[in-house]
Amino acid sequence: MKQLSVSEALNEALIEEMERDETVFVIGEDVGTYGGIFGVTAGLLERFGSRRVKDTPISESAIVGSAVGAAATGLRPVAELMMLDFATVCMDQIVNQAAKIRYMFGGKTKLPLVIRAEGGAGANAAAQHSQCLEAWFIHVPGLKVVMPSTPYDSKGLLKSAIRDDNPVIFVEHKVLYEISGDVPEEEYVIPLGEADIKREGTDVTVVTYSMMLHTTMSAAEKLSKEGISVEVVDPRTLYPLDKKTILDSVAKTNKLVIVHEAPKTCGFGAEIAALVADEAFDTLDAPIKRVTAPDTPVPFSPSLEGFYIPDEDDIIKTIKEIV
Amino acid sequence: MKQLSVSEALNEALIEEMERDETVFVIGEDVGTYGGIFGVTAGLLERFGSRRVKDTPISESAIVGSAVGAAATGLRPVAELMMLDFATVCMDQIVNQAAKIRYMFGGKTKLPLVIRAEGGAGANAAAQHSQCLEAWFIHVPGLKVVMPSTPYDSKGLLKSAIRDDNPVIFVEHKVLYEISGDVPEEEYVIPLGEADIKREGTDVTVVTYSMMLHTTMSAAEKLSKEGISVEVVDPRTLYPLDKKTILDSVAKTNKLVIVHEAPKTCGFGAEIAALVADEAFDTLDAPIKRVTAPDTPVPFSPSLEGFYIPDEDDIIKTIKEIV
Amino acid sequence: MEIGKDKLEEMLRTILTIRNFETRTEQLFAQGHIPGFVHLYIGEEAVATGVCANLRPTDYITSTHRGHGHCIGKGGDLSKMMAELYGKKGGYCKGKGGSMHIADMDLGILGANGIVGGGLPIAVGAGTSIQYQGTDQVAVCFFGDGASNQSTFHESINLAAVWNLPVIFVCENNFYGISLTPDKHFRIQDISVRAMGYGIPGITVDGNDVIAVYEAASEAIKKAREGSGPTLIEYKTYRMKGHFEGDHRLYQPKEEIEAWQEKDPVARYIDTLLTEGVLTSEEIERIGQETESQIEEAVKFAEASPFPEPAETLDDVFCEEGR
Amino acid sequence: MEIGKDKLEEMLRTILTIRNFETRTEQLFAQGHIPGFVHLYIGEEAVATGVCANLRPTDYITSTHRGHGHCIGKGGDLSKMMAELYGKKGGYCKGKGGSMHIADMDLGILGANGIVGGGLPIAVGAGTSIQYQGTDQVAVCFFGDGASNQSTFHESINLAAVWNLPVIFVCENNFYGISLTPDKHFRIQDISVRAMGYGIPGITVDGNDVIAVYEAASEAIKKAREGSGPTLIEYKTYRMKGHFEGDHRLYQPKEEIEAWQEKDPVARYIDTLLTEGVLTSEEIERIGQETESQIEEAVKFAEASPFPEPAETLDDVFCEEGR
Ligand SMILES: Cc1ncc(C[n+]2csc(CCOP(=O)(O)OP(=O)(O)O)c2C)c(N)n1
Ligand SMILES: Cc1ncc(C[n+]2csc(CCOP(=O)(O)OP(=O)(O)O)c2C)c(N)n1
Ligand SMILES: [Mg+2]
Ligand SMILES: [Mg+2]
Repeated sequence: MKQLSVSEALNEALIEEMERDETVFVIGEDVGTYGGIFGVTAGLLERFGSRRVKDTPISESAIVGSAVGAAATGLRPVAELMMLDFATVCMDQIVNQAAKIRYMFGGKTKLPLVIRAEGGAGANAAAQHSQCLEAWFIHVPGLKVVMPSTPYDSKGLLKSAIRDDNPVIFVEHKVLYEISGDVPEEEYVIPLGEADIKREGTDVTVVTYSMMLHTTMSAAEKLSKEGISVEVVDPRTLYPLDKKTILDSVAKTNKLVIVHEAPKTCGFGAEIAALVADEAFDTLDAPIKRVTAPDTPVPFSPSLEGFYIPDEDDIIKTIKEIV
Repeated sequence: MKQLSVSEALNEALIEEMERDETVFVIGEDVGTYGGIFGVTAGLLERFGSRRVKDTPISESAIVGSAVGAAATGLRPVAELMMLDFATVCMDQIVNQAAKIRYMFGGKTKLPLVIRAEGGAGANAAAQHSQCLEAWFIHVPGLKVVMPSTPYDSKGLLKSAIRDDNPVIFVEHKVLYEISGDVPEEEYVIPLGEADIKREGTDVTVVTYSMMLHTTMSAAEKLSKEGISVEVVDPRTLYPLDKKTILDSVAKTNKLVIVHEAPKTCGFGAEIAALVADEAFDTLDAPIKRVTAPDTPVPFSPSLEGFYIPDEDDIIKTIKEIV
Repeated sequence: MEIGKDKLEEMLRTILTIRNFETRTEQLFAQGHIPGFVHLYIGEEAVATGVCANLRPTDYITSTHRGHGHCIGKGGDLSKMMAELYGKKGGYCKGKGGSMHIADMDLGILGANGIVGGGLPIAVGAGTSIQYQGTDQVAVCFFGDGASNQSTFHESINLAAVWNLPVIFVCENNFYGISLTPDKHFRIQDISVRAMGYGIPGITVDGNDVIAVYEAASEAIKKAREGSGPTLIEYKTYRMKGHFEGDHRLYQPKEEIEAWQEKDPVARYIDTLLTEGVLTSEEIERIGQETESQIEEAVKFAEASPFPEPAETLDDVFCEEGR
Repeated sequence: MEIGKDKLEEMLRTILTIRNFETRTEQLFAQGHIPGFVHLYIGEEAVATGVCANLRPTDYITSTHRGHGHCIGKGGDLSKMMAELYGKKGGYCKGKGGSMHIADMDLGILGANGIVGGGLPIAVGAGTSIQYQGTDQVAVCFFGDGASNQSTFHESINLAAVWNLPVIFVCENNFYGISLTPDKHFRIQDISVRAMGYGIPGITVDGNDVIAVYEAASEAIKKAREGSGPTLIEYKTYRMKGHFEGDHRLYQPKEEIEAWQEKDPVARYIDTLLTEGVLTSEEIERIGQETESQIEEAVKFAEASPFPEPAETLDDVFCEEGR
């Protein structure tokens, strides 16, 4: 095992997949000369040259759309959107083209495309540079959505996403990039669609992912000292979802809390709640709770952003309401 | 009372509000000379002239963005997106600009903007001309979202939307335009944020809206003949949501089904289910069910689209599972 | 430029096939055999004919909502096309796509597109692939005058220019974008002047003259194959029918239609062939009849083909392969 | 053109205020007083100075992520600006916006913008309002070279051209879009040639020469006020600092920075004023000191202002008024 940060782990995944498959290439703003604003593509230009590491104009529709066209004609592009907030300027190419091409064409093509994007708050980047928009993409049939929380998961899932023959939205979190963790020396992949139980417990199931996994783990640690045993399930892939792991966990704990950083209404937490309220209703002993950001844009000021982002106390308080 | 179709009712609302307030104007593709692809703006150009009825190039970002700019500088634009599917080419102006301007600027401006868009399946218009994307907008803090089901509601809600000082996404349904119903001779408005109980019942609550309201009403009628009493709640405004009416209804029936035309995962139905599974858990006697389209793009062929769109049988079958 | 007799005859066959296919489609739509939105190419046939006559099966095209002509020009199978219009299982997309989504990846037809401007970035992606692989293929991107005011026009042509990609941008200026006339969306005469903004050649050509179309495309395609990058060609032509079948066409002056009738591209081409003594009227007659019987075969095929099974709705969302 | 002494002195005051504000901001950021993303305008001050000197309080501007200079040019309050950078309650946006979202609707400052190209359609909307109301105001839209490859550039300028709106599009070509150099996103020398594609005048001007900036803007603004429509002005200038504070700047050659240092707009303007005998060095010194003490006032105000209460996060999403 070695210690890598999330950005280093992602960088390794890119290098390994580019070495493995000559059709894999990277495209996006500042991915070449700059090495990626968050350093994820550092060194790639030097290693693979400008044919395979393509700096682009600030033209997201052309970036994603040309990646779609390249994927439809035999390549395996990994497109970077500097921030998920900027998906708003290229939603058509993601939603109406990438996601639907295979289906509209009667299954007669495949579209091996990864769109990596940083998304999330915590750096005082304000309303247009901090959003968690994963729920939008989960709601679009034809897209897979991955949102890893650790260096290990980040590397293994990105490798799988690149090998997948479908469009995958791969959301990274700005605060996570610097977080370090164990990564095996040897090659590995993590299949898309498999949840991971990050902590076993018996009193309550918490489903959470990305940055909030870490906040939840700390909260769970604190609660364990008070005798409350929290099981933390990290779906990792949000679509397709590993429903079984979630349902099995709730069947064991009989209680469910969902934690995410996106605003509450119509967030991914609603889907998890709805899933369980339908398919595991009889195993439920308490209301399903959500710990999320409020329904506001992301504020700038540290004092406000601190309030906006769910914290340990929010999670602890909510868990105690139902345990 | 007179009989109007939904498109006629919307047309009346536009005329009345334009007569009432000189700052209200209409902007969009083919809203002038053509009178709107679905006829909603018919006759407006002749009546109000090209200053107030603006045909535009096929440039949705410029349409919505210029409406945002106009709203921020004292006008009350009603922008038409021919279809909600085309919101994908102008999401930034809706989501990062319109929705957030007031908040980002510390509450120091208002943005009285209505974006009308047709959305929905049922006309064999295929994957890029049939989507129900309301869940996206409900998930964006700063937007109000309205989705009427009848001529009466359409008119009264559009008038309120135009008078509202916030950006409102107003989604109409292509199959609904031709549906007729009672509309009062005298002026009226329907406040945003108030649900309507479209049918009273005691055995199960169905929350539904837009086109599916009609399918649900027929299903409820059939079920009543079998002795099953269905209460049908139409939220009409999806954000802000009239939670009380829904929770009260579930408190009475103890059972909940949500019906919508959008794909299941992360649809608005998930939010309703999550709301009830949290705030009315104790009143629930059965799993919460959703009747929705499957997680696929909208298919073209009549035989497929018929399967895709939820129908009476789907609703009846699901209600019987829990009643 | 000398064009051989074979090529001239091939183009006659193409233009007649397109005309006859569209005329038949018009009837079939009116008779209720074809559901959904259908946009006819009548009046504009010279463009697809003259451009595609320069293409090889390995070249790529991207098409539009008005795409039948492009598909036929690129060698599309008439039976699969017609069956797709019907929504039948034997169609190109197994009935999932319809008129607006016909594609044949084996022939390099990367799809019609329901989103105005949606195909431009995809063509750039095909160009990216070609350059990546180092072949002498080209990608031809068809789009309308209306589309040239859409965001993607700008981003796509600029990217293709900067990367010097083998993409030919073919603007079919038919003087309408639904009801939009040039004065309503342009302050320029020739859309081709926009090429200057990207540093690439741009020309405007009579789009109702098969020979002129062929020659202009030939030169641009030759350049692209040789690595000299993209060209923007504007072909001026005219939409002889409504925007879609069912259009009220109130905005399209009769006199204008009649004036363009005089410039009918099919009659004009036949005239040229006769005058130049390339083919006799008997030969032309015979070719016309051959195309008609092929189309009748296609109609028979479409009618005989079954509708897809409703549950097929659920297939083809994701590809199960992967590397 | 004759520019009066008052105007020349006013511009000196403006340019020095901007330079000193930015220099101080750089320090304060380095000292950890200012959170989030900060993009400095150092090196580009002549543009905002010369352009805004032509504007009235009732005119509108839209700005960018690099917006401090525009705001100061348009008369923005330094204390409210600085407090906003700090995330304090006394800031322009009560701490909700930060550097990228400063706005002052009363001064016609329609907002900085975190989205590249996000302000262009909004400026068109302000122009729409002006035309609608029939006044002789203008809207000036600032954006970067990078932004001119974004979708909104195209749609916005075209719409303003077609509608002949009083909007001046000011492209600040500072030769960088983060790490993008011109060769990586343009195949043209002068961005202003793009004006031809919209049928409006376009010019390229030395953006480091206050007088030249002023004169070019003056003419365009005069035309716009008189109803002659939009102009595209490209000002060539240079980003003397990193893209944002904290940028590694590895891609920005030292020699290049030094060469541009020679053309420093502030030094150059002072030189002109001295050479032309408009002001003495003592007068200039005094004005510089005055701006510095104003900035120190602003810093004091910012430091003294409290952080917003955390729960204020929930305010300002919607406006409760309405008509
Ligand atoms: C982004 C988008 N906006 C609007 C539409 C609706 N629409 C379909 S075709 C069309 C007109 C297109 O005009 P043009 O590009 O000139 O093509 P033509 O129909 O003339 O062939 C419009 C507005 C759409 N499909 N996509
Ligand atoms: C749509 C969008 N894409 C990317 C970004 C990230 N980004 C912020 S500033 C910037 C560079 C902008 O370059 P330019 O327009 O030349 O302005 P400059 O920074 O040089 O003033 C980029 C890529 C963004 N904010 N919005
Ligand atoms: Mg056209
Ligand atoms: Mg720049």
